[in-house]
Amino acid sequence: MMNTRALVPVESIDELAARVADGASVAVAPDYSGCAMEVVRALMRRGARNLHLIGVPQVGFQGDMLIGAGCVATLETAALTLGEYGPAPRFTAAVREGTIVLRDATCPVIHAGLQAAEKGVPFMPLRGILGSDLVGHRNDWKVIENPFAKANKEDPILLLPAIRPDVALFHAPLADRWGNVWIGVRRELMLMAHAARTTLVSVEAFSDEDLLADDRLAAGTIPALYISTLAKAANGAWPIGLFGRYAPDHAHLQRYVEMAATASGFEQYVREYVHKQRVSA
Amino acid sequence: MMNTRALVPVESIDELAARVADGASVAVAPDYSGCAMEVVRALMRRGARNLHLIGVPQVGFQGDMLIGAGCVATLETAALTLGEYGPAPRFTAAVREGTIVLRDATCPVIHAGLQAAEKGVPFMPLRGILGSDLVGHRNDWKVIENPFAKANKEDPILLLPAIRPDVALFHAPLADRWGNVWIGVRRELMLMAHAARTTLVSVEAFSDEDLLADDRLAAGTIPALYISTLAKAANGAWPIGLFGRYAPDHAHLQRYVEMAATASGFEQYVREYVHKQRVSA
Amino acid sequence: MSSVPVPARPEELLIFTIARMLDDVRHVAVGASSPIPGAAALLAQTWSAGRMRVSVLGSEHDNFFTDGGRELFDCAAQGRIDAFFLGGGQIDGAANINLIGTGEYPRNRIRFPGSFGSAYLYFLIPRVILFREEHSPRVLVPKVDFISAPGCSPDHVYRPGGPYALVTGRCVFAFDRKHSRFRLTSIHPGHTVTEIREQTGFEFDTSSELVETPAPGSETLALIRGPVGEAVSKVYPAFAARVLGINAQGVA
Amino acid sequence: MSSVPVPARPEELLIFTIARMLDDVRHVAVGASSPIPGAAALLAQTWSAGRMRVSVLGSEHDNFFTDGGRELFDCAAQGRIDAFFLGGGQIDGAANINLIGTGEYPRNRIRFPGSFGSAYLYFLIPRVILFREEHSPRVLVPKVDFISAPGCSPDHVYRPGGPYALVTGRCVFAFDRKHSRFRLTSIHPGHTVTEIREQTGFEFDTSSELVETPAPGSETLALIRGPVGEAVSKVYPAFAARVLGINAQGVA
Repeated sequence: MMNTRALVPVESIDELAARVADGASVAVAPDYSGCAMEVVRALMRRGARNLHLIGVPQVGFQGDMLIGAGCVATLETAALTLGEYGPAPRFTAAVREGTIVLRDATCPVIHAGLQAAEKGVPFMPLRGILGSDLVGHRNDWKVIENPFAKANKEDPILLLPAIRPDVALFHAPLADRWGNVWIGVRRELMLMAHAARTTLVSVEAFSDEDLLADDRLAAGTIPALYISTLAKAANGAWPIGLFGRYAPDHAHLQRYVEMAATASGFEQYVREYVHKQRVSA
Repeated sequence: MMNTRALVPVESIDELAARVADGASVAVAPDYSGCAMEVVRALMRRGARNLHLIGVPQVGFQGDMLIGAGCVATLETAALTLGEYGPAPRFTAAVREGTIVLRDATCPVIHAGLQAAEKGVPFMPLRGILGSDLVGHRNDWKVIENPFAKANKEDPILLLPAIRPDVALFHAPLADRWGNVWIGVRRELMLMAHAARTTLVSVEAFSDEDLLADDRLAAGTIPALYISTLAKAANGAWPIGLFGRYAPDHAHLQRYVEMAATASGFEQYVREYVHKQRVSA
Repeated sequence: MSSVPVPARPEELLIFTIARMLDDVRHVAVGASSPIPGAAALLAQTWSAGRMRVSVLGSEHDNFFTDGGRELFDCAAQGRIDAFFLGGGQIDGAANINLIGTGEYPRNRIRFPGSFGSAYLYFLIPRVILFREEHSPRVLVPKVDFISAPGCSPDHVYRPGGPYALVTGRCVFAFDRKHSRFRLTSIHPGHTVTEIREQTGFEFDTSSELVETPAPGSETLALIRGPVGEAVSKVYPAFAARVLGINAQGVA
Repeated sequence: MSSVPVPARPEELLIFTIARMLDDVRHVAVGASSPIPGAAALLAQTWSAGRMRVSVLGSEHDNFFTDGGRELFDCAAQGRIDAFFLGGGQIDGAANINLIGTGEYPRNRIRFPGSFGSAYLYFLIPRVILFREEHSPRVLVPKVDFISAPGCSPDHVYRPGGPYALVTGRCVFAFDRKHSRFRLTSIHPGHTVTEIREQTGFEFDTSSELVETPAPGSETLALIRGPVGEAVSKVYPAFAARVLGINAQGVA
């Protein structure tokens, strides 16, 4: 049988991270989805700069860490939340100091913007939102009269521009050697891959079986067509946890929040868990 | 453990078909997806009238049969095709005689219209299509200038109205007793269910296992929330075939095309395979 | 089931109070970090004999969405979600909510996580219940510093949804959409109108039928501490253990 | 592999001809009922040493879409499909194609199935190869009765894609988008310019470098009848059996 599928390159975590150029817009998943924490640490080690970070539709520890490390110029998200761990210390500090540009959004705007990119259209309409102060602060959003409204009936509707990230970056439980990536019901990851120019994925493991050949697995699989580069990272979502695989490392996350309360504590965290980790890897 | 999910009623095929009111808009799948042929035959037996049939994005034998039986007033589709079996005889005759209203579309318009209904927005923009004679014949489509175009740059773009079918009707391999329906990679069926007011599904079989509890099955499952009523129909997509389960009955489909070449031959087909079949069931 | 019933705890009163607002609701969605509304939804579901659906967002349990992060929002826009809960770092008397921060945007004095889906869901879900346990002038302000989502919209704006009530640790306000004002309708046991006026930064009306918030009866308490509590413990284990004394393996 | 090579069959010439047009393409999509373009894509893929992707639509084999019927169209709009094939009940000299029917719409004299995705993909896929084996004045008309999809668009219309060539059973035309005209570039063995003029209903230019369509060499024929044929037989079993004498279990 011919090989009918082109291969996706598999690289080291640092090589994968090197594909995230300084200044790139980078879409990442929330803590309950697939977070490529090994790659995030590699970006912090490298000292990536001027990233435009996009939470799909929100972002958690990844955002706080990258902001703390000075990697982020712009944050576009519906929220930066550490959930039960309380206020995000480095984000809060950056907001207070004005060191990052905020493009506050609301969840469905991010999804709709990515769907516009997925469909190759310049914009997507969305109901609601009008009257939110978000609208006044987002000069890239437009309000038009609904062209399909009944004659003479006022019906303003918001149009959101397509969001086409330079990079979609996430972690997934499994890939096969053709480059197909299994994400199960976490389809915001598929949307990210469809919408982005480049999709970088770290995975827990590789399967020798074609994920698309099993109709149960295929239903939750992003085809290799959308995957630019893969890297293997067992436990790669640590300390956040990975859907269906492993839980968050509560003790470590608690420790992060405590250490990151101050700039110097955060620096110590980075030395201990971002730089040293690598030496031992 | 509490039952935390509301139940979806399971009815007979005829009861399910009775939920398709005369005059309803009914979205159906193409031959390569899930076709509820038992229900289609029940509609023909009942003599359903004035249906607005929507192919998602095209329709095959279901359309030819329903048109032949006089059930269809309007056909909205990107194509009515019997594939390798050649021209669709009852469709062709109805076009010649002018007995159905045609709302010719192109595939992505149907998908985008359903996505607009899925998102609860009145319209969806789409690239391409401009200059097709379809545009002139569809007075429900609108062309606007892209509000996101660069200043003074002409950039017309088509807006399509939402398609919200009264009924989504399809056949699927499996449901569970909570009403969740497995459709694998055939996600146009999920889109139909999201977009429609009522979703009627016939299934090959019922599972006692919760489809949403297995993360591989969940990825290809429509949650019960979107399913209005279920019916069991083993081999229910015959003679068309069902993805992943059974192949088309080529001999029978060939026989259909031959018999349906004339109005009287079609009537004989209906007597033999639509009415009699029921008596023996 | 607990063999020695104790009087309703404050959280149980809130659970019962919110659950009563979910009568006849077909589908309620609730956040994974909202244990009291979540428990209320599970209680109301029990009353409905299973006819009500409860979606717990971001949870692996009772989350039956299979179309990714966008599905909740699409589902709401389709009219398939009847009730939802929102909070707010600040809430004002016109039911505007602020999830962005205090002080001037973007360099807020105190920054909250962000608006999440509030600016959307508040418009599209018919019965949005505002819930905030802290009832103080810091939270309930005359005017929010940032409108993440407005309480009301002009008539011509498409808005099938909006605020229904505000439940706090001290009382319940109903929301009058026509006049864009809250109306105090019930006061939790042990609290007073005077105290509520002092602790509320916005003006509000008072119902002519102002009552004490009804406490759950022994039957309801048995439900909360029994089968509902078990369900709660699967979704909100920390809350169930701390408040209801139930661990995920069963009744403690 | 066939041990006694026979000269190229007409279908093999077409497969080879179309495959040569797919040089340097990263991803080609092809319909499940398009065996000759499909075989050409699989041949080109072999030449690419596996770097080229081939998506066979509506097939359970080599169809790696997992987002439902819309994915092909979204994928094209994202710029991830470089080449595609369209046919037409009628094709005119401006590369307009008609998949609706002859005579006046909507009560067409002869009704075709419908426009499918042509009105979209023709705009968005850079290299659309028109393929129609029947080369007659009935098919290649001066002006189509219905434009399912136009060959050209005004400059201000967003259109990264469009017609690249027209391959028939008699010859190959290249399409000149600037002048909106076909140019005869090669004639299949056994056919003549005069015959092509008679059988073509539209006007066309003739290349100054008009050649006979190159036939596949023995190496390519061995590929078509060997490993490519095996792959073809998995997707287009009836075609592989009838034309290449290969059944799905291997070489006949």
